[in-house]
Amino acid sequence: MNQPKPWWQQPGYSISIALVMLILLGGAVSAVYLTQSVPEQPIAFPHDRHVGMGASCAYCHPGTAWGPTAGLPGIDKCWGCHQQVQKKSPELDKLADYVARNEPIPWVPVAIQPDFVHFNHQPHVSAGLTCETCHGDLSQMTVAQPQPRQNMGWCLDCHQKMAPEQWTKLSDCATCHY
Amino acid sequence: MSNTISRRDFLKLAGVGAAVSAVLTGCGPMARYIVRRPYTNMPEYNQAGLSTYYASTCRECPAGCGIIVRTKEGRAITIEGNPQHPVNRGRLCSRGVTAQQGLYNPDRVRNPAFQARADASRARSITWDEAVGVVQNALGSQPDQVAFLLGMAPDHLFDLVSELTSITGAPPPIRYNALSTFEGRATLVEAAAQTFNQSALPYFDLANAEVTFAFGANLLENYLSPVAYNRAYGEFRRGRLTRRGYLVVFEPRQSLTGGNADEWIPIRPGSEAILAAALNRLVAEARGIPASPAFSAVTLAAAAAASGVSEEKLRSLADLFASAVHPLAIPGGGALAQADGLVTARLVLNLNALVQNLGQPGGVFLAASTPTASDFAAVKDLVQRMADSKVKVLFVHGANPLFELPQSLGFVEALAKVPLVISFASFPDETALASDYILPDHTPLESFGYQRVLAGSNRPAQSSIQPVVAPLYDTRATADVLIAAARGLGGAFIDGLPYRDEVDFIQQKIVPLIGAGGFYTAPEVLTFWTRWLQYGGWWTPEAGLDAPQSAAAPEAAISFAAPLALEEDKQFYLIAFPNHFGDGSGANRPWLQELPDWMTTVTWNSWVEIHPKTADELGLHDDDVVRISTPYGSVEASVYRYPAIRPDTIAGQGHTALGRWAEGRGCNPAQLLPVSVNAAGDLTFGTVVASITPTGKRRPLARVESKEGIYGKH
Amino acid sequence: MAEKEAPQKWGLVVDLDRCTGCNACIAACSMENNIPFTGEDDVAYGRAMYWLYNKREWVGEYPEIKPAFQPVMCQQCGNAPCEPVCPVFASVHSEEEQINLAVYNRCVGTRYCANNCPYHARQFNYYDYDLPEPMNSYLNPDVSVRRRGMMEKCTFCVQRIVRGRQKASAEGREVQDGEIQPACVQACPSGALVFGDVSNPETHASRMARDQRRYQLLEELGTLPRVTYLKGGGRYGG
Amino acid sequence: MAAESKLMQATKPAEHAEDDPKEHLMLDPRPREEMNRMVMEAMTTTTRRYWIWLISLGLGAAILLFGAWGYMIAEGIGVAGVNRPVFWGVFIVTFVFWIGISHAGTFVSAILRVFKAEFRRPFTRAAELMTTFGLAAGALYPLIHLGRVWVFYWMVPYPNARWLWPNFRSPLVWDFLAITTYLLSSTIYLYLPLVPDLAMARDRTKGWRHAIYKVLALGWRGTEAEWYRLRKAINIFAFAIIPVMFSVHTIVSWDFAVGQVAGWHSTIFGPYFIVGAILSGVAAVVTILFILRNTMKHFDYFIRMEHFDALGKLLLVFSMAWAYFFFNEYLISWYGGDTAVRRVIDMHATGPDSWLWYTMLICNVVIPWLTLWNKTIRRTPWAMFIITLLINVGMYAERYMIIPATLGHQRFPFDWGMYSPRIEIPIALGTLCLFMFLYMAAARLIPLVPVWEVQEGQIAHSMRTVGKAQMPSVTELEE
Repeated sequence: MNQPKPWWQQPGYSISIALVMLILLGGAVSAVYLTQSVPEQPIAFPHDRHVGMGASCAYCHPGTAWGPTAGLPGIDKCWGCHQQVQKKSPELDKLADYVARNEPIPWVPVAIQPDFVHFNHQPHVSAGLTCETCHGDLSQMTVAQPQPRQNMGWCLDCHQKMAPEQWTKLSDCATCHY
Repeated sequence: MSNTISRRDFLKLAGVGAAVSAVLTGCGPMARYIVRRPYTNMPEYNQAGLSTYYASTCRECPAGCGIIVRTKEGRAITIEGNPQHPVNRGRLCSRGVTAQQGLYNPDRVRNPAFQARADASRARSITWDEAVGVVQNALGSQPDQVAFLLGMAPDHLFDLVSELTSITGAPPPIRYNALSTFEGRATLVEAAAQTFNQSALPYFDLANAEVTFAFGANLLENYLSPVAYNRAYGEFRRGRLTRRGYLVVFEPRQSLTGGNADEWIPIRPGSEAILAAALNRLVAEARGIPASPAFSAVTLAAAAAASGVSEEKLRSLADLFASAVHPLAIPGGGALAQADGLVTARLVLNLNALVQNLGQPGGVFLAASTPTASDFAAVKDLVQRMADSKVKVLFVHGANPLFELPQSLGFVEALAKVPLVISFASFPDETALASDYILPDHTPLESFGYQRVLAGSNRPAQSSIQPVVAPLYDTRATADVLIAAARGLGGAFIDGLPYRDEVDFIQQKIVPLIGAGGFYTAPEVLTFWTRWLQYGGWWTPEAGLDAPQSAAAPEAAISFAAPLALEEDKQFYLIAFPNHFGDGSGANRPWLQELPDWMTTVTWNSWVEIHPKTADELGLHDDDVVRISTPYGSVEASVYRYPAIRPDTIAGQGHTALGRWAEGRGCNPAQLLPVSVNAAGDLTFGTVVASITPTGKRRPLARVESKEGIYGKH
Repeated sequence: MAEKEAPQKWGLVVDLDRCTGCNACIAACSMENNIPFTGEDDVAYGRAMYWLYNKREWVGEYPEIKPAFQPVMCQQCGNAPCEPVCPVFASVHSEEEQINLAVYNRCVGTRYCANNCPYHARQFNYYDYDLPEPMNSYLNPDVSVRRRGMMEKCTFCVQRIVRGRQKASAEGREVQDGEIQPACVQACPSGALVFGDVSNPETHASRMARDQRRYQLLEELGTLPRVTYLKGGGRYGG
Repeated sequence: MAAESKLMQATKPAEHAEDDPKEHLMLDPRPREEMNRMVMEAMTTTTRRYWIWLISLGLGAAILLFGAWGYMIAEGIGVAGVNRPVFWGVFIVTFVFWIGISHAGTFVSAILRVFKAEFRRPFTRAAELMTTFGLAAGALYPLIHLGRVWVFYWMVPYPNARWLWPNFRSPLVWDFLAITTYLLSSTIYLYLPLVPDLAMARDRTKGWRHAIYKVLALGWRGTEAEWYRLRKAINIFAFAIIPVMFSVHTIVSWDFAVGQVAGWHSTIFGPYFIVGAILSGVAAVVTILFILRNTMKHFDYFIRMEHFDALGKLLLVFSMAWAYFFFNEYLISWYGGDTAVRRVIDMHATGPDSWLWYTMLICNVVIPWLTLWNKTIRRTPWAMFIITLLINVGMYAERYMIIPATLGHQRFPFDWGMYSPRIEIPIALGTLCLFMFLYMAAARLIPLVPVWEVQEGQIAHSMRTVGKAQMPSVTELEE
């Protein structure tokens, strides 16, 4: 009898391992694609340029100060500046088209919570958190990019570090889920 | 290929797998499939994620409760009571809180249409310009051939139509709603006019009363202003530190009010008048007041014999009433829907006069608003005119006569003789489907208006209605349609109706309120209008209603009709009663259908209540379908063995149209009702003699209670 | 045997003497909390989704018969039987609010909690109950819409509690008595329901909960309910 | 039927037959090679009828179980009959039933092995196989029952991004752990004694069977050292699996007993469930032995009247034990006088499901007590088949009474509920198909008789002459 091959080189085993790996990999790729890739926006909005010019986040997303959602600017707000600041750019032409048609811009949200998570910006902003803490450094992005691994453990981790004395409240399920 | 995977590669892949699974186990939502549209022009008061609140008025029944609607991103989310409103003080009933299911009902009429009386081959959608043209032509026809039938239409629309008809000289609009019949509203007004010499609805201060006798008045369900009376009931029971209120209810079938009473006196239907007379006499004797000669002929024995209540019981009840500090007697509902209902109402009001509680805390006041509802006699008259082909155009708004009116009245046949029927219904109800045109009005949560508080407020009040959401569909306010059409006719209409549109009309109508001593005022109408919308209406800061100055007891001796005789075990008194669907228009609210009936916990269906003893004698079991026949018609319904009803009485509640949740459900007791009226013109539905035939079918009722647990049956 | 004590916070008082059994609480609760209606067949089969039901029992015999109404909702037990049995902490005690939570998104649907609830206050989503367009417009975005296979129950309108607390803290003040009201309490026409912080002896709810008519539902089970009932009836002049 | 009556004749008159030492398998030895051949033939012989059964059972499992289950996952639990307040229905009933069935293997095999009951030898494998497949069928139910089965893994303790662990206070987690432990250990316990037989089969087959047995036999050669280790391992497992078995059904009973449902909250539920499980399990072993004996080649040699007789005695004892516990449970609840509990037991006897309650008593008590004392009946296979089937019907009814019938009548009569199973019926039948399918397939894949154990027994048994009498004697092979 020949020296038998090691077990992982025998066809049955290797095929099953390959299958398992393929499934895992497929799941991983689709998961990354579905949650971590940057969605295509109707207008490739250059956050970096706006932030770079010194626009504060709350100018366009003012809801953070008093409400749960930051809010998206309507075309009025965009046009408020851009009808003065006329610059040739295909993206700005798109904006002009929306304004001309008086249509809302169908933004695709990037930082969004599932329906069963009731996130409220206001307490976080009141607690002194900056936007970059969660949304990343927008001065380095054009369109907003999803931040990796923003999951429940990430929330809890921060809650524990930032306000250990309020852990009872901040780890309570009903703080976010109801 | 796999053979080439080295151990090293394997570990690498495993590492990827681990990273991936970390993503998978805590992955976020799939953001890329959600598109978010900001407002093109976001109103400055509206912030995504935050609620906006609008004050308005509930129009699920005519009571006029103040509501506050919480909206988010232009959607009406929840309806809450207006805490400042004098009728409901922040409280609401089940119909009020489910009103969004009317607004967002998928079966709404979405655009004006030539309905062609359900002739699908000719039916088509029309534009509003065409629609206004149709209305204009209709209004231009000979005035005495135009009729308006309004039901739950808001007060401003009623006022507008009244003005319109007064200009043309057409008969005034008829405002009829099944609820007003079930309350005995016309009888109450007439009794108040005869007793207090003032034509107004009485307001009963239940909250401050100590002993309350209710004669058929279903205070807690559908009586004039149910939320106000519910609120008062709470105070009546536990609002004072001293004494708990004591409630006695006289009615043959235990209603929710009877169920909450300390004593429920199951009297024979039709014996209310003699019973009230006997109590009058006993109370007068106990208080040492000379009794009116009208009661001299009444003997206790006769009252006891007629009503089935023992003489001792009557005596002790009279003593209880006479010796109480704040006694109160309330007539209403089935007690007034008798041939001698007006007498009953007068006698019960007179009981209050005997114990001198008029204008006292816990006594009787007169509501501030002028009653505008028509009685059943007026409807009968209209149907007669229609049947005689004297009506060429019929406008219907807020009413569903095909459903609400007794079948024996012949409305169907009469309607066929009207060449042009225009319905302003928001929902495809029976009448709308049988009309020529449906010109849908906005639903109440989309419209402007005002509503005079019916009888539930201890102060003069007018409630404002404003849209809380933009109209969902291509509907138009009926007031706008009428104003546009009428002004289009020119002539007298231009001067008679000097209004641009509905809002202009309302603003002109509220001008008198500016200086009327409300809790706010304003220098000019537009500021006043803003506040009026913001507060949900107008009312005075202090409670205060007119009290009746004097009371006139009946003078002449009254002769009492004996209650209808029954053939033992064959015939029964039939009592029709409304439940939380009100006049039936609530039936297309699925949550109202899902709500259990108060007493029987039955949902989604109609039933007939039979005392278990009677049911045993007839060999009827729960859920057996029986046919109930009266001289006027018959319906089929499932049996509910109801332990709180007189054994010689049965009671019963359906729709053939009105959308997916109402269609084909239950039966319509209006098919069983007579068309006779009492002296005040109210329908005498109180005693109808019915017979029961088992059909051999079974249709289980969807009840929330466990039949096994409650009644011990499997 | 010392009665087990547990910290308290929110409490509900139901005055059965005021309660008329009008069911406005059920309707208000359903509209606030996106509770689906199930239809005739499912109601008949015991699948109505009321978070709060009105237990109507008959007292006495004709003609001295009357219904005894009792609104029963989740009693938010301090020692809740539903909590230890859930394998995944979907039924869990809120240490902050001292109520029992039903964490919908964590629920795997064993329905053990529902069996173990002596009040039968928990409901199960037997299907996905989709509302036809445009009726879904009235769904309250503050409350998750539950999918099939999850348990749900009365939460004391925790969304209103959280909203009220956040509002108060944003304004730098404590929550006032009566500021936070669940939908049922807000609607109740006769004022039979009173809600408040029962850890504070001065609130309206605390004062009512000490009434001599007080009792708790199945208190012999030691569940330490946070809902207090005040007996109805009583005598004239009493 | 003809075969049975022939058997009946062969066994008559019973008392004389028993005297015949040849009647005992252990004293009726056959040459090793012949016995091996017999077992191999039994395993490889497939008839047309076998294939028809196997395919239809497989289809039955696929459609009734997995098809219906898939439909239920897509639609929601609403297609099943559960409602409020009967939140647990036939799924949990069937779960408990299968877990009960699965007790037989361990009981028959491990306990009888530990106590050296020699009659166990030919059917330990058949019983162990029941354990494994019964568990496999039963373990599906907690999953089927879940409202959201797609997140069942949240019950598994594993580190995750949510910082959440299962609730170790929940009996369901105990259940989950106990059942997985039991499934694992019973599979190993099935496998260990199988190894020498697989090696035997490996040496006598060719083709695909050979390939499978080669892998499964783990290179068994039958050396003294291997035998020594195997015996040791089996011994350890036999002792170790007994507490696992007791704990599993105790924990299953705790699902109910730790709850505060009136009628569940009872200290006796643990032993009551175990006894019930053993009763139904042993009954199921008899049922299966009857079927095997009638369908498989040469099995009339291995399975004899003496086995039915011995198992019948066991059944009688357990039926009595069950009755004792039932009486205890009933009496204490009734005497305790708690209104809610009283109402539950009243409803058991008088409620809409009371016919099941009487069925339970008749099948579990009346029938075994009236029949099993009689040796002729015990030695009549078809009679035993019917009796044991009825015992399992009775035990199923018992679980039905405990679960839906109790849940339906709790503390508020206003809330009582009626329950009628809907999709539960096809799914329950589907798992029966699955069980039978697996069993039938396994019967042609592994030797269903532990040949080496039988042979070992036959070597140990011999007839000795003591004085004038011929006496069977057993040599201790293991210390």
